[in-house]
Amino acid sequence: MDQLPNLGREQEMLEIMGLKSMDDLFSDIPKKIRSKGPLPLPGPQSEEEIIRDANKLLGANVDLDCRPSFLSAGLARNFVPSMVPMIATRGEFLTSYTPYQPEVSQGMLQAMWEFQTMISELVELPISNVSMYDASTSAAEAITCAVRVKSKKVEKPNTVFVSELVPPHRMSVIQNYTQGVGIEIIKLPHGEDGLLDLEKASSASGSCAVYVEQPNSFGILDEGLMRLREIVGEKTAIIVGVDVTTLGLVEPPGNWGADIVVGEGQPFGIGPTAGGPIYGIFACTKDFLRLMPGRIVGQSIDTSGKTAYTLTLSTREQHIRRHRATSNICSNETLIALMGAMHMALLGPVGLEKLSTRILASTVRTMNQISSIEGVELAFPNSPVFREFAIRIPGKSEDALSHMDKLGVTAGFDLGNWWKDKSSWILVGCDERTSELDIKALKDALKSWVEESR
Amino acid sequence: MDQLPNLGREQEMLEIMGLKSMDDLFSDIPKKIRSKGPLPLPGPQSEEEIIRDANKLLGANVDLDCRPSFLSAGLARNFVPSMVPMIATRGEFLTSYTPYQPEVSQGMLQAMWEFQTMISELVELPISNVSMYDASTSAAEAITCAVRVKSKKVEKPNTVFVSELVPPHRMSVIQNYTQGVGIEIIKLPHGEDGLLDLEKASSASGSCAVYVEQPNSFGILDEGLMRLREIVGEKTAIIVGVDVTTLGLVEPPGNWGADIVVGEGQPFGIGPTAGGPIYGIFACTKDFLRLMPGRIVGQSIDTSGKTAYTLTLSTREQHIRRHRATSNICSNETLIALMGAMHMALLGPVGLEKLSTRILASTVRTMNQISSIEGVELAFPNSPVFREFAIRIPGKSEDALSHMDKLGVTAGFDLGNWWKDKSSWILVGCDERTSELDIKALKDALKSWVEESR
Amino acid sequence: MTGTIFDFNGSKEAGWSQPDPITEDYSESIPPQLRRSKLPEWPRASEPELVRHYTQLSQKNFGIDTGFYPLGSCTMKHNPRLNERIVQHPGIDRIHPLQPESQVQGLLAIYYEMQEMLAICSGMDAVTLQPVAGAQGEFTAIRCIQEYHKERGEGHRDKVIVPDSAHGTNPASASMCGYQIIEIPSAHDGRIDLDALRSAVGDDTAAMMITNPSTLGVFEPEIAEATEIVHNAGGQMYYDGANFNAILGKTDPGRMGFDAVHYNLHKTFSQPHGGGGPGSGPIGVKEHLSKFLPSPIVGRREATEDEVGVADGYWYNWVTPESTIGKVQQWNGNAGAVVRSWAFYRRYGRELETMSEHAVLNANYLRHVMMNPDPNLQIHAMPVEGCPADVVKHEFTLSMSPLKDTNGVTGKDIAKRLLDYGYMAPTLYFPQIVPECLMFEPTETESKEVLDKFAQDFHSILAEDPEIVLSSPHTTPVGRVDEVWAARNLILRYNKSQDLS
Amino acid sequence: MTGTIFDFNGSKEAGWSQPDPITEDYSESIPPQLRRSKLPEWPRASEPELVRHYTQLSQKNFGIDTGFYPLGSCTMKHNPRLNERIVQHPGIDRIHPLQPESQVQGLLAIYYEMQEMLAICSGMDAVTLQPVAGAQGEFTAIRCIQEYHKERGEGHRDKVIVPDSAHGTNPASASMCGYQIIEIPSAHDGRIDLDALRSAVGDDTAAMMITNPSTLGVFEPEIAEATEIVHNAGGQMYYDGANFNAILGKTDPGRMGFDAVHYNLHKTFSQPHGGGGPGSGPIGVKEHLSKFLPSPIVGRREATEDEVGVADGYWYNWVTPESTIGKVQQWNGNAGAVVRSWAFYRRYGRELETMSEHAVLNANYLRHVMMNPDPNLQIHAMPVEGCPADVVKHEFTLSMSPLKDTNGVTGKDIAKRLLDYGYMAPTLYFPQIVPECLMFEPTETESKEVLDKFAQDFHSILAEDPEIVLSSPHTTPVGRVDEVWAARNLILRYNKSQDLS
Ligand SMILES: Cc1ncc(COP(=O)(O)O)c(C=O)c1O
Ligand SMILES: Cc1ncc(COP(=O)(O)O)c(C=O)c1O
Repeated sequence: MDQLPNLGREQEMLEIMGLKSMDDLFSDIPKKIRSKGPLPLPGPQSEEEIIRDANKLLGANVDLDCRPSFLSAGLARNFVPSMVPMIATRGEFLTSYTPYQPEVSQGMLQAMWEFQTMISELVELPISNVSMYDASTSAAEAITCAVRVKSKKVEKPNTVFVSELVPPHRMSVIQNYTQGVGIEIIKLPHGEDGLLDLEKASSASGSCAVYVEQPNSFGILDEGLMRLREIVGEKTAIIVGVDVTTLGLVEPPGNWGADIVVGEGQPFGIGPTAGGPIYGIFACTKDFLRLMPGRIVGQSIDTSGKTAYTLTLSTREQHIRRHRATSNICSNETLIALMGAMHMALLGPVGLEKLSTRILASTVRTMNQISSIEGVELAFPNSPVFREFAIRIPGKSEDALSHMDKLGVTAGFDLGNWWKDKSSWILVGCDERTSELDIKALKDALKSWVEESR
Repeated sequence: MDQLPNLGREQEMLEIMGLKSMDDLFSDIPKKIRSKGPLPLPGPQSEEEIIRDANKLLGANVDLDCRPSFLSAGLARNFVPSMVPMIATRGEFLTSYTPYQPEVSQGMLQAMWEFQTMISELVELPISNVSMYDASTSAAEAITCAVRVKSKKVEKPNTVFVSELVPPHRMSVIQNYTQGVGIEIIKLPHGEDGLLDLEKASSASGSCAVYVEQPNSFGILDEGLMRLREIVGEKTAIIVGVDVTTLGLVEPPGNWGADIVVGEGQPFGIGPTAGGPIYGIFACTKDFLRLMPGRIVGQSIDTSGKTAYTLTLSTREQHIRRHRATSNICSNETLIALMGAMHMALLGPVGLEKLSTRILASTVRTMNQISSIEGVELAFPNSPVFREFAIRIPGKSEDALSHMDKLGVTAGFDLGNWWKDKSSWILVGCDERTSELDIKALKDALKSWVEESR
Repeated sequence: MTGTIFDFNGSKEAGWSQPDPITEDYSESIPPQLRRSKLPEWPRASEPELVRHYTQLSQKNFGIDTGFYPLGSCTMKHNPRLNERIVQHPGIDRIHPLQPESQVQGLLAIYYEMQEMLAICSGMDAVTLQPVAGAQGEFTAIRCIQEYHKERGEGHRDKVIVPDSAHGTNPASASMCGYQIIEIPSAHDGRIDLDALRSAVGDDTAAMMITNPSTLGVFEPEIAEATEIVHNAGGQMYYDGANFNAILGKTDPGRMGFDAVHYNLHKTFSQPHGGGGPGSGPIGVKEHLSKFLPSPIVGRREATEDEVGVADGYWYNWVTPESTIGKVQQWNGNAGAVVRSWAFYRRYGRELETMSEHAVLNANYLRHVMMNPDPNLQIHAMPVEGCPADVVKHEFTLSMSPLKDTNGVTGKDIAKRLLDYGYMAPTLYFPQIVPECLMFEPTETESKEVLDKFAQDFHSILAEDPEIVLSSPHTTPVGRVDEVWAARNLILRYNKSQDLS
Repeated sequence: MTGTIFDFNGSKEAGWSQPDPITEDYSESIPPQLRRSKLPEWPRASEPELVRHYTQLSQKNFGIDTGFYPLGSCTMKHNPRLNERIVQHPGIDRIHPLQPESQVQGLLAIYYEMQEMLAICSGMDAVTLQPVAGAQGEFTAIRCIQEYHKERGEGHRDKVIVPDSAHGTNPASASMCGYQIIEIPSAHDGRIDLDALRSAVGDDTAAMMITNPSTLGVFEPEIAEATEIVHNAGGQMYYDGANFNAILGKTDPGRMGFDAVHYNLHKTFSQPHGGGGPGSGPIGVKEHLSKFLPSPIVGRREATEDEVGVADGYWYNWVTPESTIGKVQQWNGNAGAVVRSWAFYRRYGRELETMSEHAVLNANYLRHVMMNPDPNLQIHAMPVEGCPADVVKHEFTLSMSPLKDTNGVTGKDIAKRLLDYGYMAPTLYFPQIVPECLMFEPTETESKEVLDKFAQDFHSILAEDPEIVLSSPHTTPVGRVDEVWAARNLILRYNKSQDLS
């Protein structure tokens, strides 16, 4: 209990207040709802003991870096420069709250304003907020935002078309966020080649929005998406979910008509960290500004005309607009966005391009190597991919993955978990750190399973 | 080369200076001594690659915490609270230099002044400096300091008596620091029981100083040292090397006549870190103040009378007094002393006492358990010990230690390395983290060796 | 003055060093039309420049580490460094949420322990750690309640009741589920007006959302009665656990009769707020709601012989609740926050009760010393209590109305002036039912000396020349910031300062 | 104002939580007389109080991270965070120097690589990493030279020659070995006066200690001649490597004819200086001195089959030089600093040459812009160069004498005024041969923009009302500190403020 500076001084303080015992402080809680006896929990531990236990527990986990790992599916095994966590955890950043008092929060405010600029530049849209919880809630809130903005102006109000390849966990988040407010979600089909069926996509015209992903959940970069604007017309919002690490090589959606771009920011700033804290990015055109979710920082001036930063457009937010707010988001992921900003700034444009190139090279290399195994087939051999690709194997993915796991290779994700009919598909995820040795280990392991399972 | 902000801007800068090429900047180096061709070293690496290599290399080391370890011999397997490295490495502390400009260095100066106070309280002497390199250089410089102060006033100038049990590596440092200036070092013998031979110690009377250690290198707490003052008389300086972690239980030398107390500060603030950076403490009475080594911080005032801190008594130091300086020390171990201050402050008096108690309990427990093994004998069964104790085993320590190493136990230190006649002695080091399981592992391992080697 | 990060653009070569790509012919693999034409205008900076930039920015930011942060309702307690140390472990930092259970037994064990602990402390039956913030916890719980009503054929219940002192996220969250909000006024003393509640409930009541102690810091003595009223009408009771720090071990929402609760791990369990997040907002529910919880949660069974796990004899596994609402976050919540909170919890164990005692002790003490100034001081006008009560819990409100009436100094002015004294301001103008409201929450991690000094400085401000207070702050990195200017000019990014309004 | 740490003494129970001692009867094991009677008056503080205390203290401290730090001769370059990350590894932090070689192969491999690299860069034959600071490196090398002379029967050589521009540690170190110091004056242009040297050397010359480029930043063109003079007299040449940052890959002390050299890893290889240390001062020597090096150094041989090591085919081992002087530090040097420097070195590899080029580029550029102010500026008096030279190396000196003569503003005043502008002051009044000397070393990690701005601000100061400069600093946490008061009153610890003078 090293956190209690007044331990042992309770009486002294109580006396000053004219009270007798700690119990007096809880006299307002009716007896019938008072707890009986102490909490049925173990006693306190010292730091030393907790670290011992933490090392035991966390040490029992198999981390991604300790062996060849090809697991991605929306979260990156990245490399975060050492500076990032060390500077971001400076107490002034780490232990501050939402900057309600801008005069003593200029540091975080400016950093977030710079973050907004970097995201804006990254996706080529003029506006970015300060972060969403993750890629999925960002996608979901982009959809509700688009409906708010568009519903009154389109033929198909409250209707949004969503790519059928949006992975089920994200789809579930979208459903939770849209079911209550009466938004109808209609799926957009993809063809045999994994590309969006552009012909059928025209049915989305007149709806509030379409939501597609680039690359999609099979890692496919879909050139056809660039024609979406012409297909759905001017009135329907185009929302694109991106893998931010593609954008050193791939044209950002802002340049081909996207109104809102969302995505997982995690590759910039923080490790996969078991799924969180991570952060979603949310960028849009000015049409969505006043109905978008999340915190926004604006430049301003102080009483002497000096440049200063402050939260702005707060009237959209729950603490002011309450049930008419554009979102319920309050705590967001600022600190992780700060880490993202640091990472992006370190990379610079040149470093971003190189990062994208490295991931692309690993992906192509791994794909070429794996697809040469007899019996293993690329699910979409003719579509360009980034970071991930799907293979079909002769047998159950579950068995193959567990076989390879025992050989010390985390070989990818069993797509049967997402789609029942794909129980012999594996999603293989590559990244900038994938090495020739990793690829060889994967190839050997997969080969050995194919051979054994014959 | 992420550290060079002007990379790619060389020409621009050269032109402003009216120069043509980088080579112009080195035109003043005569041709005959210019290097030919690039440095014969590998090319630059990225952070990512260096971390990979570092993990490989450092991961190949067997760290003390991953198995039962009983290695101490002057350096502690300690526990450092998490706060300590995290706050001490704040850039303002980490990347500052010696506080020559007190106006912008108040933080470190105050922290060091507080450190001086805590050391002063710990050993019960009024003055402490800001750190020495380590316990050994601190001991060595205490001796030269004492000679400077005392030589003109005693019958045996330039003569210092040193306990024969001072470990050879420290003895070697002392010799290097004293040989040139003509100080004669005479050894003080210890008896069969490991205690200082007080009778013979009276020969030190009239010399400049005696240097003894509490506990000594066999871990023995020697009550007799408390009579040293009466034995050597008022004129001879008493210098005591301490294990700082004893001082929650053991009377500090300042209370029984020591003039200078030195010791290894490492248990407070930093892990054993392969032997450095660590820090030596140096505390003394006011008689030694003006001839002592190292930096000292004093309280002062600024122009408006406000309390401020500054380096003081700098005229003792090399940058002012040059070859007449009291020491050549310039860079010291301030940052580690800062970590020490944080650790001491967290412990508080109560925590210090508990720490001492834990170490004592482990030592006694381990000793009782180990000495019950048939064939294993305590070297000094009747002397009180702290942290360490010496055992005699039936065979060569080298063999026993290597046998136990293979069983996964780092069982202690082969005293044959220090003293040839003790090649069947092992120094077993315990600490606050020694667990029952560790002790059992040691006991089993030692037993198995004793049995096998029969 | 620190410039912006975009001032770093001197070196065209700048870009973080990375290993070269694997040798492979990938040049053709992106169709030309898809190729990015122009790289983003990110800064081109070296590491030294960025370290200094962000260090200098941090120096213009106030955190708990730098000073007292009495921001009411936000529980700005000390964040132990232990927690930050533990999450550096690769066993959390380098873990993918889709790894097989066998690879993450340690993490699952921590999740399980946290689920159990939170259930015990709140008197609930089941817990999910998935929601990543308090607001998302609210949303999640309301979604569960929604599905519960639907399953019972009561899908027509379309109203959620919230008191007017409720946090903004409560109505916003319910509204995002499609509910209509019925706001009921508080009684004059800030407590629930039971009559107002009685007349608000009905056949259409899906739930009531409430926090207890309230955002006024007052424990609601008639909470059991309120619960009964809502339950009798067929509604569910939702507990906003943001104020959980006040009552741990003393009472719990289960005993009070609640059906669902969210926890703000970043408040009660000290996950650092990091300038606005991340948070973590697990929810606990009673048995009847548990099958709707988002998926997955963690279960455990006895381990078989060849299952090593974390060597406690158990095997931990992901479990999908029977009628799960699915997912609210893509993965399994903010695992990093959960692990930090676990470390925090372990530090107290059953003494979480002592923690709450000290939180309440400090709040009452601060209230006492603030309300009892040195009688020799020439104070312009003392504030009045936002809510009269014998004791408060973890926080309390003061109304600055008397001062405003006397010399025009508002709550906001006081707040700004406190910044000059090296404090963060209290929560301002919330809850809105207290005029000129300042809400103070000292937390258990502030010493008596800090509280005494704060009260003393507060009194000094009250005694100051109003001109000084009105024009404050004076010693902060920038003066009072013009929020209207910001909203009017909308300069939301660097350089392209086109008018977006 | 931050109080002192001893203000935290409210809670008598405060004390870091620790596990309980092993159960054992140890109560009798310390003789009663040896028992401590009264615990030290250490602070009684909680973690929150201490985190805030030290955070607040840090905010009153200036580091490279917070601003430009042109402190000449100290090479205050950026400290990459990578280095700090690596030393957190238990494979360095939790290693005991007495572990058997088989347990520390990785550490030995790093030591070996560093020994080799430093030997290559300096043109030396053998290197020890044991000395923990530059001064200790000097001392160690002089001890080796001393033993060398003794072994050759020339123990009578009892004098060490140092130029008057030498760093104070040079004469101090030699004097600690028992040598007499012969100080020779520099020539008017700051270079070695060869004639003075010729008349200083003799039969009694043990060594000469010198740094090149000198502390004036000037490369000594006649260094080979100087070396020859000393060698001919039978003396050894010692190279103070504090200025190594200027010449890596361009020349080396080996080529210049030196016999021994120390490196300041904390300067050239960016180990952070931490408010005055730790440092690391390895030395390199030519073959004939190598057998005297302190023990142990690291060697390597081919690994046998069952020796796994670090899987590079080698086995690393500690080696004791034949006639070793023994130990200068208790263990094997500041291993943590060595590992940091290794990480730094790896980042450049052979491009350490580029690093030096940029250090020199920046120094010359800063000198150029500082000496060429905007002609429209009303500057009271421009400084003159401390040492005229076409190009300088890593640092340069300016003499403020003209200004002092004009309006009484001294170098110290300028230094203090620079603090107001957010800079650390340059090195003041060193070397003493330049009157009113300021010594600037920008290092390679500062951008052109920072250098331009610094020059501009420097010129502004020269143009300012002298009153402002004389009474500076004005914006620092405290005003100009009275050093005389400190020395007179000698308050060297809390509370017991008895007069110690
Ligand atoms: C009373 C109350 N409820 C709910 C919330 C929302 O929690 P979060 O910010 O984690 O979304 C807060 C946060 O400030 C709060 O104070
Ligand atoms: C030229 C010169 N030599 C020697 C030293 C001494 O080095 P250290 O401080 O590491 O002992 C310094 C340090 O300032 C120096 O500048």
